Amino acid sequence: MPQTGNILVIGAGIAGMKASLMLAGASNKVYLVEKLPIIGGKVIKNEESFPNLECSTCMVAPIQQDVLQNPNIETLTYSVVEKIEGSAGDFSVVIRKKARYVSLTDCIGCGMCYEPCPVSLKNEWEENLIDRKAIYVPCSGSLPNVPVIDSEHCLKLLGKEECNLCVESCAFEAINLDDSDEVMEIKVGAVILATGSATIDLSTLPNLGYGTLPGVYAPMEFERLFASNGPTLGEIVLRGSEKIPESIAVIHCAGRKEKKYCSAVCCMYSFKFARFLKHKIPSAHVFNIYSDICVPGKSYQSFYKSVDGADTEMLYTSSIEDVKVSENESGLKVAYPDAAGAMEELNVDMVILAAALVPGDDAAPLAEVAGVDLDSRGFIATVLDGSGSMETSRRGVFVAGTAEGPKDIQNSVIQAESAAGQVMGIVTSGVSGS
Amino acid sequence: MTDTERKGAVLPVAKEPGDTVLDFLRMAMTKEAADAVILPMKVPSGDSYAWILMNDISLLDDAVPIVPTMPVQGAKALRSLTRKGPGNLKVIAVMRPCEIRAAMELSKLGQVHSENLILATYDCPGAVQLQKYVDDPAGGDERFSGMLKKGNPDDSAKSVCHYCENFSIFDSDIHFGYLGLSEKEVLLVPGSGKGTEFLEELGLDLKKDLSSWEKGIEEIRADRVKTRKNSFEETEIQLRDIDGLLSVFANCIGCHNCQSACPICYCRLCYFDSETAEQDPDALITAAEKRGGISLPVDRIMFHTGRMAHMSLSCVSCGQCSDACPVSIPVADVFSYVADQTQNTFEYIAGLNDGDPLPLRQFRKAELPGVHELVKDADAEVPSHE
Amino acid sequence: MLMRRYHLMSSITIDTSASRKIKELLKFLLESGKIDAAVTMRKIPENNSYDLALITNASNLDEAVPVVPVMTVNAGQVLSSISTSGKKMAVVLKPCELRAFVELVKREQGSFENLLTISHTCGGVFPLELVEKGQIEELLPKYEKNVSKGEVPANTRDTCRACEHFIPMNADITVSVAGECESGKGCMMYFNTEKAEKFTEGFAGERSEQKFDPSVLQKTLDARLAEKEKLFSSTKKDGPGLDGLLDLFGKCVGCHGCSNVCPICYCLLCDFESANFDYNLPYFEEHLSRRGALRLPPDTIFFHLGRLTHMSFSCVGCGMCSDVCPVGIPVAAVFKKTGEKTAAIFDYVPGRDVEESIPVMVYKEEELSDIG
Amino acid sequence: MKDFEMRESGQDKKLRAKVGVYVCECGPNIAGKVDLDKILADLSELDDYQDVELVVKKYGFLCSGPGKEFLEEEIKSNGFTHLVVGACSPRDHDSTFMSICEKTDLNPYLYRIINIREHCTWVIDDKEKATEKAFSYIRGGIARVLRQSELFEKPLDINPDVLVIGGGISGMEAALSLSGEDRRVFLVEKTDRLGGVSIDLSGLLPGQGEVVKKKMESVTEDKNIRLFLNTRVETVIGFLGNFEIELVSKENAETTEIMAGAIVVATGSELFEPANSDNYSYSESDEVYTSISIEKMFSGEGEAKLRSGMKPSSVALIHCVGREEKNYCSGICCSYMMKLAGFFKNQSPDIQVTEFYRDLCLPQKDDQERYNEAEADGVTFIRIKDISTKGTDVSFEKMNGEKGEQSFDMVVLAPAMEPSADTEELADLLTVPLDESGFFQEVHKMTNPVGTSTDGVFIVGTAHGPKGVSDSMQFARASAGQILTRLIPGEKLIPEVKVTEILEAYCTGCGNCLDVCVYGAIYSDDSRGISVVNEAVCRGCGNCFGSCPSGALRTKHFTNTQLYREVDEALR
Repeated sequence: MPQTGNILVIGAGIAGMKASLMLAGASNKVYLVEKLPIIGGKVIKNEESFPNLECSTCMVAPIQQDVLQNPNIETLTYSVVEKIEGSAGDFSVVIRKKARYVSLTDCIGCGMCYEPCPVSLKNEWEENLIDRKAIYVPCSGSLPNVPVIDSEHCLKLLGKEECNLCVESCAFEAINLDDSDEVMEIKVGAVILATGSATIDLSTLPNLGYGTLPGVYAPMEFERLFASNGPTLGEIVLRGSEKIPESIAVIHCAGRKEKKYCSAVCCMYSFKFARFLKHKIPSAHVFNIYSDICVPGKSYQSFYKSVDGADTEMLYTSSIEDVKVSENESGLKVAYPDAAGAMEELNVDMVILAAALVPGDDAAPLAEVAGVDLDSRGFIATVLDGSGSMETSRRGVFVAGTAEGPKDIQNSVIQAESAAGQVMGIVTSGVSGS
Repeated sequence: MTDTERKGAVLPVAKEPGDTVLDFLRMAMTKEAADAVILPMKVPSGDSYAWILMNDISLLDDAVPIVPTMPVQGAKALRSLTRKGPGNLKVIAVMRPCEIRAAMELSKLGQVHSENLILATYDCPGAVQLQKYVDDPAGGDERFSGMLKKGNPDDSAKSVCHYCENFSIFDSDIHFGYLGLSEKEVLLVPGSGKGTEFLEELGLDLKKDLSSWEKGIEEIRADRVKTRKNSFEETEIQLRDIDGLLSVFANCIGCHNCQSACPICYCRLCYFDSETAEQDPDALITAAEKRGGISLPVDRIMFHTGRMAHMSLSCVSCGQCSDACPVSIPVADVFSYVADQTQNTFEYIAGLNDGDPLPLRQFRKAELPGVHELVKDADAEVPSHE
Repeated sequence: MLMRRYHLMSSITIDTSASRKIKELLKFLLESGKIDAAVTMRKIPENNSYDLALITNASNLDEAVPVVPVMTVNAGQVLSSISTSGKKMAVVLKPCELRAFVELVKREQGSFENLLTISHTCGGVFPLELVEKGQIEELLPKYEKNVSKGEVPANTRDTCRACEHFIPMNADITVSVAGECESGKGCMMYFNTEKAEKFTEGFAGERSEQKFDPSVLQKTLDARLAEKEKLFSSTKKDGPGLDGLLDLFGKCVGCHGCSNVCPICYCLLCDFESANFDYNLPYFEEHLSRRGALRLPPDTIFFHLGRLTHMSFSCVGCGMCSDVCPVGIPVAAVFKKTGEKTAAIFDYVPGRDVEESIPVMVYKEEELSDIG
Repeated sequence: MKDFEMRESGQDKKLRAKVGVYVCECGPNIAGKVDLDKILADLSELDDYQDVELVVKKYGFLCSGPGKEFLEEEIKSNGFTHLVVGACSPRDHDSTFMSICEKTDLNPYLYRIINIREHCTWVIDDKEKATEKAFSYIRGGIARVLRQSELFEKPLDINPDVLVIGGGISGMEAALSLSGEDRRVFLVEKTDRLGGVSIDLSGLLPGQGEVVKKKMESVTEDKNIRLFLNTRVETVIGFLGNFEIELVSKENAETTEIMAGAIVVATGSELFEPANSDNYSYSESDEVYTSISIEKMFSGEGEAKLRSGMKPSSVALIHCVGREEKNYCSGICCSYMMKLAGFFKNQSPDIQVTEFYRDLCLPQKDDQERYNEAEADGVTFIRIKDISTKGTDVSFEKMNGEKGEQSFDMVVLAPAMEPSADTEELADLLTVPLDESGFFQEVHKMTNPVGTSTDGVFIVGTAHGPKGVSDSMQFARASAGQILTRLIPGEKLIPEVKVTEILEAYCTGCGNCLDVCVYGAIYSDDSRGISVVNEAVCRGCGNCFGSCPSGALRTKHFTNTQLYREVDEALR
């Protein structure tokens, strides 16, 4: 049975990239498959990351550059894994490289083709806060800086119109409208699943008013509002009214009751939001409505203490699940039971919900393809051998990052490097053993 | 720093305070409490002195411990001896307080290792300006003995001596005190643990009450502080702006004597002499073209302000730089004035032997209180343009 | 000392003082764009001090005093840092400054390529002490009278009074100041080289073929040689050897100012300041046990011996070293005397000719025969 | 025999240099924004240097495949001594052009990339000004490249073996993940047994207790792991790949010298001393225990009994002991306290268990479930604003301000986890700084939590900070992963090339640079009284460069002369 040093990593977020770099560093060949047109995952969507509020892009861009320039890593963006067969040390994998319609080698990302494109639709990467064209890159500073044509909306590809505007605008003949998907087969010795997670669909929580009340924001929406390369270039303005909010309530543990677990990171990013708001709008009043504070580890509580009282007013509620958000004439009304259980009311312009982290909607199909079990919460399960092993129920297939459950960047990176460490244990012993 | 409950010992009276010191040193060497001493001796031409390390007791007869002028700063002699380590010779060095203070600063820079040194100081009435002494040695000796009697410098002394506050016991191991006392009486005061041990080893009983001597010293210090304030006010007017600075250093010919005479300037090759600071010929002339002409050699003010930036925190205002200047620029007054301010900003006293590291080599969270206010005011004025 | 024979050169007679004439020449050269910059002494009225200046704009020439008995810094030393720029420059140099620069060019420290050298017969300069006290103005009239009469002016630098090379040897343009100019006969400006001719094309004053007649300065030369005899005998303390040296250099404070201002000392880091002269403790302990006493810091006298061996044969006797010595040691006199003695063995005159190689740098089969 | 000159006369010996200047059009990004031909023309007429020949050309995409071949061919055919490329940010293609130089015999450090895209064409709209700026940037670049000197990589042999300090669960896991035929592991433990703290923990997950024992067996049996019990580390000198370590045995004070390529610090942590907090006062005889002593009872005899031998009928479990004093939450106490609650309930079903907590921190996967089970089991959870105990009497204040008093048979305190005793001493030894909580300082909180500023020293387990057993073991495997990629047996290590050197002639050993060197790359050579840079450790950050008053320090590739000449030329 041939033992091969190749490794498949699915998902190019912080966990996927760190695992790939470590494995490539030990001169293994890594196939890094990412479903989006760009790499970087969730972290690059936040302007700054806790606890020391370091600029996320400055932290991640060098890692992205290392991945793109590493000879041992073959990065396949805009691609999905369709089949993983075989067993540890000898998996055969089928990967579908979706048609990008723009050549990765010829295009230099000059952006001349975006403007002429007549089609305009919501940009999901920017949480639909801004529009994008049919030919687009998700955000400025995308890596690789090469656009992709959205075949479900491009008039030419849908056969509606003979539109060639983007092709004509390209000085480098980098656009080829009759590009097609490509399927490739590879042999790998191990697989690491690093497909990340999603936030709960807040519209399923009726009494918080997300989706019906425009002033209620999901956490990622606020992150993009605050981002300097985001839809509003960092200006915090309310949807529709374009007004700068004067009072904001951040409600913790949105969806915790329903999901029956604490998502570990929401307290910290809620405090981060308070710091952002006070920094951008010094005159604003910020409130954090909480029932529990989860700031584990040696450096998180000091950040919480620095925010408490300075950037925000902490309001304790005896039961977070009974918090209700409704509309009133001046904006939003937040009702919550205080320590003694009596209902208190707070009038604010804006509400931000610290939403629970849930498995991505592609988690179940991926588990299917990878032949691995999910845990009770729908995340990818690991073999609970008591030593924190990152191996899944299927030998030779590992998981790392928030695909295994909610965690912060530090633990995602540790899990990625720990999984890579375990893979190197098998592969090297495998290779040297054979 | 005098502290009240400290006690001293009275030394047997001799002709001059200097002779009392020599008797003490002879006694110390015969008792093998020290292997050698460092003392000034007259040079053959008789018009200057040099530091001599000697272990032959007979040579002490020609030594002049309390020396009228300061040809070479004592700290430079100590540096040349102990830069590469303390060695195993026990040596007593008898020098002026500003020389020992300079040696303390150098020990913080790894240039002096004083483990096996007994640093002795004496009450310094001031020192005759070097050129004046060399021109007329006999006159210089006479003026100096006058100063010894009065306890204050006369007009032949260096300008810095007129406002020197640290002319008596500062932080040396042992100190010979005599200013303000009755004729020829010399007190021997321990300044550090090492000093006390050394004196006890020699069997001296330290019981003499020092309060009257200390009171005399305080009186002298009080009016030195006044002179210091006036002198700094004058220098402040001179240095009110860049033109003031330029006019003070107008005659400077860039010979860097002041840097070589300074005990704190320990660099082997001064940055301003190295090729990095040397101007590229084309760049020099392009700069000249911008102004229509430049004075040569270039960068004289840069050299002085640069040297200030590097050493002013350790400046003990010993006045050697003015003595070495061929065109008599009052370099010492300018550097003392600046050092006074920089050292106050860091609440740092140059030359203290309490192991307080150099301000620029340590980081303290709460530092430079004054500066924080400045920054805050500056921030307040600037509208936050977020 | 054999006076050099001079060939026929085109020259002009000067109606005003040498200083003003050279200033006119500099103005002409700057305004005509023939040169990019001029180097000359300058008087700064407000604090009545002098300095050497590099002037690129003709309007700044008014404070220039090209011929003045003051030397704040040896121009040869300064030239070594600016002569290698691509710019054309006219430089007014005293004979010893020009000779110092020649010695530096022999040591790769500069080049004549873009320089137009203007020099003049020199009456000697006053020590810095007098310059700093601002007494130059009062001393000038008496100085100029002495110089024009070929007498040695009083209280100038001792090596200037004893200087017999007061006639510039190889300048492009020479102005005869001493002995001729003020004696009513009007002094001459000689254009010695084609470069001089090329640069001064179109400069006022009709040209005439003249030969420089050194005999006019014979009187000055004899007076200088007599002064030299007096100076050299005064430096002979009671016998040579260490005692003599100790008498002379005993009071040296080791500030090395003499080497900093010496134009010939071009080393970035003098060997005597480097790690080679940094002794560890066993050295001191061993010497102390042997000799009972030793001077700290060590090598104060050894430094002067070292400098003598490294550069004295190139010493041009400009006197800067004595001027900056804080304890007034007659360094210049000792170096000039020793230098001339050593150079004489190789019949070498420092700064005479840029092609003449430095004695210690060249191996000649027949050499030092009188010593062998 | 002819007289020959010891040295040629000065004039004709000038430096001959031939500099290739290639400006990349970068499609419209550069060509479209500046007058490229004017730049090329001005550059070719540059007369700054009579002794330098400039070859000035432009090309469409120098970073494209054909572009790279074109440049390689140009270097070879022209025989350039220096190369300047006017293009994009060094971050994009510095390494691309350096690898092209490596293919020719032009030393890659005699080349410079000048960023005229991000610095000029992308930020200046006025074409004329952008042209002027691009030209002056390239002119400065030429001046600088001419003063650059060749630098060479100096590959170093490495020792693949690893020293692991601390025989707890993370130390053992790191040792087992690293040991192999071609890599020995030296496992040093200061006590007389392996297992550390975790040996007494029955673990949160079923079977976790046995994991520790299994690991101990495999460590003792592994022939590639050399175990040193009752031993401490005396001295550590060296850098990644070449550490010289002295171990001292506590029994017979005998020292052993070992060589290792990397060091894993797994020295674990200790519990905060409750007496240091004025909320809890109790004496030896009171029935007040810390959580670890209860864990020992349960994993030992399987029961937790009072001193009287009786089983307690009421227990108070108090969380967050010392959290205010330490100003951090240890993150796992809530989980293990609820586990202990479960053990007490199994021990005596009708036992009354009350848990007092400030915040419930349940971030781990099955924490919430464990909380729900405990609540279902009848454990009372009281969230408190303030609490204090006298022996087993507990007085507390709830969130709604209600005050309460209750006494219990037994009180169990969950103290915060703090750094182990010899952390400070070991930190000095390894020149690794400590962070504000007193734990070892990781080099980057998020992207490299196991690395430290001293390359080759890694921190795992609770030495890095409070964490559970499985997290500790993941940290251990992550450090093993980094070591497996950095120290590959047989391969060489290439340290940083652009390092700093100290000129012995100028240095007087004052030690300014020693203080500012974060990587401990400078040591003082007492015999010569000077400071010396260890070029294998130096990262070329240049901190020391600024601290030296006499300029005795030179950072290769960034010398003062190079920088000043570049600026002078650019501003002409």
